Amino acid sequence: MLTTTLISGLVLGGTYALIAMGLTIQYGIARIMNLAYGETIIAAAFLAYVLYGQWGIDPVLGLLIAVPIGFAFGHVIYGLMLRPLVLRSASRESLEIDSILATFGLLFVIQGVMLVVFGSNYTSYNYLNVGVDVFGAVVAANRLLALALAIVIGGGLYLLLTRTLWGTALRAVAVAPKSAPLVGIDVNRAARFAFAIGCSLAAAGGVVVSTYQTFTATAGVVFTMKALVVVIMGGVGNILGALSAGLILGLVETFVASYLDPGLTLAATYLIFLAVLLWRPAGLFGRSSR
Amino acid sequence: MTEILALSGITKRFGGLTAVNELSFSLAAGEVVGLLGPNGSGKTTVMNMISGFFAPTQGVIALKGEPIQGLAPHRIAPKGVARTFQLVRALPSLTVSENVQTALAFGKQRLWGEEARERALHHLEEVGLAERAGEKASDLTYIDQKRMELARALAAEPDLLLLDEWLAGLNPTELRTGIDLIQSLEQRGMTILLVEHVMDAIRALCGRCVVMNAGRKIADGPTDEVLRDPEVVRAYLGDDHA
Amino acid sequence: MIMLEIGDLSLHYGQHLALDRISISVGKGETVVILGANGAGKSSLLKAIAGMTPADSGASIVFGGRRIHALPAHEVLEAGIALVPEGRGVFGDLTVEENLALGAYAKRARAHANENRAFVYELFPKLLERRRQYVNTMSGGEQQMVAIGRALMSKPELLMLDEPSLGLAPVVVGDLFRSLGRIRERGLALLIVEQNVKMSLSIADRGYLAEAGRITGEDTAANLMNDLAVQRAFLGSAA
Amino acid sequence: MTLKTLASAVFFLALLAALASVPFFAGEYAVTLMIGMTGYVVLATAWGLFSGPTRYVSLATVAFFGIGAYTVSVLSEVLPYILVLVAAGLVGLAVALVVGLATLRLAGVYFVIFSFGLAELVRQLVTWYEVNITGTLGRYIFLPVTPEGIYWQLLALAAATLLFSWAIGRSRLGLALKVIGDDEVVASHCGINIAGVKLALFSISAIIITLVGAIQAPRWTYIEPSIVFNPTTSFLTLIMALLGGADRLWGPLLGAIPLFLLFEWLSANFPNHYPIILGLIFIAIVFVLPKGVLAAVENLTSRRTSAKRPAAGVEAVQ
Amino acid sequence: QEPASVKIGYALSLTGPNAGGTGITTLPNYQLWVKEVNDAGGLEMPDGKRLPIEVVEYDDRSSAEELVRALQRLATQDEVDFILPPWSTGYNLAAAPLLDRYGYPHLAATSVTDKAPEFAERWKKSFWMLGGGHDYTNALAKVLTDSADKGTINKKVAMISIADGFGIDLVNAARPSFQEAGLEVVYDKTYPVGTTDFTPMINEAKASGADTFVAFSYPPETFALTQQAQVADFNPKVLYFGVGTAFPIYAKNNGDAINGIMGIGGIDGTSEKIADYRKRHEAATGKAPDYWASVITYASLEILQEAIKRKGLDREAVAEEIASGTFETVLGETKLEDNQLRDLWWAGQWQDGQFVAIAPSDRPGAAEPMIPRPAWKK
Ligand SMILES: Nc1ncnc2c1ncn2[C@@H]1O[C@H](COP(=O)(O)OP(=O)(O)OP(=O)(O)O)[C@@H](O)[C@H]1O
Ligand SMILES: Nc1ncnc2c1ncn2[C@@H]1O[C@H](COP(=O)(O)OP(=O)(O)OP(=O)(O)O)[C@@H](O)[C@H]1O
Ligand SMILES: NC(=[NH2+])NCCC[C@H](N)C(=O)O
Ligand SMILES: [Mg+2]
Ligand SMILES: [Mg+2]
Repeated sequence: MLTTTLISGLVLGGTYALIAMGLTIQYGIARIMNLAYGETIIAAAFLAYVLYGQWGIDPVLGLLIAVPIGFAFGHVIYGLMLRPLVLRSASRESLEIDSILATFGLLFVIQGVMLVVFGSNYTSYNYLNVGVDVFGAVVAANRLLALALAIVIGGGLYLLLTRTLWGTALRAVAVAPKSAPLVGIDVNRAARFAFAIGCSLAAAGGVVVSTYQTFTATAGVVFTMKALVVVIMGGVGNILGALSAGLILGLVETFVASYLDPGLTLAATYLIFLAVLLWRPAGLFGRSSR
Repeated sequence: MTEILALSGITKRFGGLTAVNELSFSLAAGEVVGLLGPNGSGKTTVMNMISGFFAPTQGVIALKGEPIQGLAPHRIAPKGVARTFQLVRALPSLTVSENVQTALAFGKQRLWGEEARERALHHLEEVGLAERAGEKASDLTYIDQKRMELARALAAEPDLLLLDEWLAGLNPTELRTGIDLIQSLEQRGMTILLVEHVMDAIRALCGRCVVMNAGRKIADGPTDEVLRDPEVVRAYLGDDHA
Repeated sequence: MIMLEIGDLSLHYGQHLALDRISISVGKGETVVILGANGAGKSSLLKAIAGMTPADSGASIVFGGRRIHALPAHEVLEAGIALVPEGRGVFGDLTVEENLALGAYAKRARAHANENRAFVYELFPKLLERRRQYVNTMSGGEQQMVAIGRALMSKPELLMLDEPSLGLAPVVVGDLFRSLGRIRERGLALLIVEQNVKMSLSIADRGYLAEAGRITGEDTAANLMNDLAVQRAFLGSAA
Repeated sequence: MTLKTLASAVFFLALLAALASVPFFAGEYAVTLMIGMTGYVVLATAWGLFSGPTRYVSLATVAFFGIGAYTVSVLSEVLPYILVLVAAGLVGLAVALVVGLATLRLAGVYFVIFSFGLAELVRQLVTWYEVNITGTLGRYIFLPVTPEGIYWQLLALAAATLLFSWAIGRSRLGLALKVIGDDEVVASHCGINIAGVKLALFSISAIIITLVGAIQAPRWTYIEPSIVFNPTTSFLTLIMALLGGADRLWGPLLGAIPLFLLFEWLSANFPNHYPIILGLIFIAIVFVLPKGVLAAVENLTSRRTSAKRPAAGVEAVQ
Repeated sequence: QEPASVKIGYALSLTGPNAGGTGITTLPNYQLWVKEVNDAGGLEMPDGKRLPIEVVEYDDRSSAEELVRALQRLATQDEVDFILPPWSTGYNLAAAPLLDRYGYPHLAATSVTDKAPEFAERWKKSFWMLGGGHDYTNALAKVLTDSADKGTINKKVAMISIADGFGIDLVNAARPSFQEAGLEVVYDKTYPVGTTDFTPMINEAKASGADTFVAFSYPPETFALTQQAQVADFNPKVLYFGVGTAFPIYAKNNGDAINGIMGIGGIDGTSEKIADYRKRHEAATGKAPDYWASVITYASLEILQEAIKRKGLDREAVAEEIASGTFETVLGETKLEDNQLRDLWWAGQWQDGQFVAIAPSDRPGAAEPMIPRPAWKK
């Protein structure tokens, strides 16, 4: 029972971590508070749905299509819409406000397009919906895929950001964009790249999540907010933070559902989130700079 | 000679690092004392504990005989302590005058309105910034912001003024003006604790110096003597100044 | 041989003219100081050269035979000019090690990262001791070392320093200028803005006097050092 | 100066009277429209009261809004209406104090998301309580309040909020808030009790928001958490205030009114492409009005006056 | 003067969280009906003339406040002749007092509430077409006890419900229904909206030993439960899910794995009229209707259409006629009792690709329940 709960909790947490990682990069490095993040996830989910349903392309292969598309999308959006805002903003706060407002608009545009193309119906399909035995607990293969992907992406990005010069440069842009050019970093390129990576991660998340979760054209906000909670709880810009916060939330939810009351899962999630923030105001892995 | 500030056995630890270690010294009313020490020796940390920004890990800080360690800055300020910061902290979205009025409005005088504006202008005059009263603080140069910060501190009409490297970055002429200004404050009877690396200023201003190294006090006494102390020379001044 | 040649450099902040048709030059391996009152525009000049603040059009900045005016900052660095700015500009949330590693981010420097790092650690042994520390928990002097070390890591041919001795203990200032002397010996050109007139002139070859956005004088360091009248006239007038 | 204040006061009162008379000559739909608009004006202004100067962007708006509505649904049958409103305000205050005390250490985006989490937590707890303790979820409010009545109440609340915001802006408290927004360290060293100031303003703002929820609730008849704790309310309030310029007296109002009308117009005329158009307009606004609506308006008027009197620059600064 | 057209307005959740439900059940039927009527030349008036329908459509963005305002706009600004209701119980309740005040007949086709009699009393022109929670749970209880009496299943029931108006109404009805029927509820939990992982609940239900698992769920959870039950190899003899079971996409995604799964609603699989309706729906809107409230929604429109034909545009008279008249609709001969549609199917079951009605079992057209359902294929 305990192991089952533990494992299903981790698997659920994998989903949360997966959908949060792109956001933590976008917000942490490119400094864009992207409210249209969830819409990117949903768009990728629709893409996977179409690829699978119309052309029979396996969602795992679909990843190979969605991830580059996500990257290109992010690259273009940053160049067209966000770059001018970054250029004109005098302070971090004004950029934050501008990006909230602008991506709020973007959210509606993407959502509107999806509504026109796909309507407002619940969409879902079945893929890899088979049980896999993990230490005696049976979990769905598609969810396991999400967990695996979260760990691989999380670990990979972590190593990339901390162990490579290029990753360190991205972090430098995150902590002191004004100083980065002093060491030869092209801040615009780095931020644009980080934003695009964020979008491609969102796309990866969307594809995988669509294999087991029902979605609608208007459900993006739910993902954005969940991702934000995970990002903040983990500490902005911190990949390991997002990974662990996601897993913790998954565990909390599952344990509360199993041992307390399924009706309190979300309350418990938010309670834990709030408690973590009260204990560590800059998130689990965040270093407060105030 | 009354004692205005007394630190006894003050220690501050940041995680594993002990920034200030069992430090004790006291200031007599009206004294101008230099707090010296190599970079990272804990001077700013001491200032931060006196002003209430940090709570000491251990020890007692007494202001006019009353213990104040661990109180929040807004509780200590009205008791007559004002300061400047090593890295200026202007209020960028306020005007220069408003920056100074802030100290008037919430300090012990609690001035407001026309009266506050006039007082603010007066203090800006003291530091030579009166013409810029209406400008946004963020439009000032770094040095002017430092001036404004001093005006803000003066507006609180403190008994004890803490200056953290306020003279840094001034050229020789400006330095002279700055020193004159501080001397005029001394004449008014203000007690001043000043952290400074500019030895000319220390020599000109301070009758007495406290020297720290690695969080501990290594010397305390009349400036001339202290600056000749071999340990101070070794740890702080270097041979050039010896 | 002239390495950096600036002509007619003007710079406006909105309406305010901060630099007025500045022309200066720095020779290969030469150490040049700029002296001037607060607000004279010294920092603005360094920032304009570094590409951190866009100068007005019409200026000419030639470095090593190449026109670098209007290049973005990261490309100026790539061309071989490094700046240690006012306020240091270190990456506070990164460690000393990471700051130095990033110093060698420029393509021109990557291959030489190890040898440059060795030099920096030799120059500032304290940094080696503290290499895992987050820079924003270090004292002002320590941070200044990080900033200079980081700039050296980019293997510059010209190193520009904006008030490097600001806020440093006398013993460190002494060390700093000795270090700058050693850097100079390696053949780097230095362009230094300083209030510490004596110290900076002692290591310099030449000096400029700046006043209210203009260059008002130029002489060898030895002459400036001796001519106290000039010194007082130029350094005192603006205050 | 005093003459100007007097003139403004007269103008304000006249405007208020004119607005209050809308139900007498305009149709019912106009009243409806005014209710929605006034509601958002109050929400955005109350939001700006705290979040504008301190720059603590709060997404907890709907928590208080919903609490107001729920209090009414619980108490409307047992207490006289006016006491119901008082009770709602008190509940709002109590929650605000708890929340305020809890969030004092948080800054920036951490506060933003915390406040969002908090709103969700309140919603989850209310749901859980209703489901498990009272055994129902929806509640009915059958109060004999007319739309006009709701409108007038909201209008009065709007006037009070603006007046209050104006008074704060000229008071010591207003300066304290601005200082806190700029630099909390300086604020505390100048003798400002940061926690106290923040808590006071947050509570006042929360009470007003709670009252908006309480006053509007009777319009829906049926209330359930998904209806009254709809996070969209928080987002719209925030967007309106930011768009107008959250740190000025009239900013939130100038964001709320055009945006509200835009929403209304778009959903009436382009129900199917509404989100796309809205989104594009939004992005356009961000680009065209970089500093918010109010700043743009001020810019325009100041350009006009300065064109008339070229030498007015210096005085204008003071 | 002579109207040239009939203005019909509605405010629906085209965006926001409620858009999913609206998009399945409500909007397509409104579109289908308008298209059919206009293709036929318009709404027929008592004098035999036909007036085309002119639609005024608003998006309430899934906000009650917006809905209220949009309805007021329809009534006072656009002065439409008739207003079609929004989707879901809560929004119909928010709409009811307003429609009543402005004198519009209110055909609440997607509102499930046990308070229907009370509401019909309070708002005289309101009509409640989808029954109340007790109707569904009593019928389900009967299906279960019938089967238990035959010894096919035990009397234990594990049940979960969603914590919103719909789920709570049903579970509150289910508890007494099951108790009176002598069924034992061994697991009874409520989960919040937005729950995606049901593993803990499935595990508990599995361990409870109940032969029947009931979930008063919404579409996302219905779909998730189906998937996760398969993964967990959770095979109770009766599986009953809530909203979404009757959606065509449910069958499309799960194929014949769902054979035997029960749910709320159902249609008379033998009715040619309904089969024809389904075909037309698919042709006109590009998607199949659901097997529960869609057809009721459509029938409510037919009732309105017929009442207009009999009484014209006089809303008072039309409401009167709806309350008292007998109508020929896709459901067959239809008559409201006390402003409520009572001839409804309360439970259905997937049988060979159709979601057929199984309760009330004595109503003509009811299919025989298939219990136990076939286990998941491995
Ligand atoms: N908030 C903090 N967290 C961790 N360490 C700190 C913190 N503040 C200061 N320190 C450490 O405490 C020591 C003393 O720092 P402090 O700023 O007091 O030095 P200082 O004497 O003012 O130096 P300088 O002359 O360079 O300003 C330093 O090693 C510094 O790294
Ligand atoms: N970002 C800016 N916006 C507007 N004005 C500026 C800005 N930066 C500098 N200035 C103005 O330009 C002039 C030159 O400033 P600069 O910082 O270059 O002087 P400096 O010689 O380095 O002085 P200091 O010794 O104080 O560092 C000053 O009058 C200053 O007010
Ligand atoms: N087939 C459907 N989706 N029917 C809609 C039922 C909606 C349900 N009564 C609710 O309260 O929301
Ligand atoms: Mg210091
Ligand atoms: Mg400078």
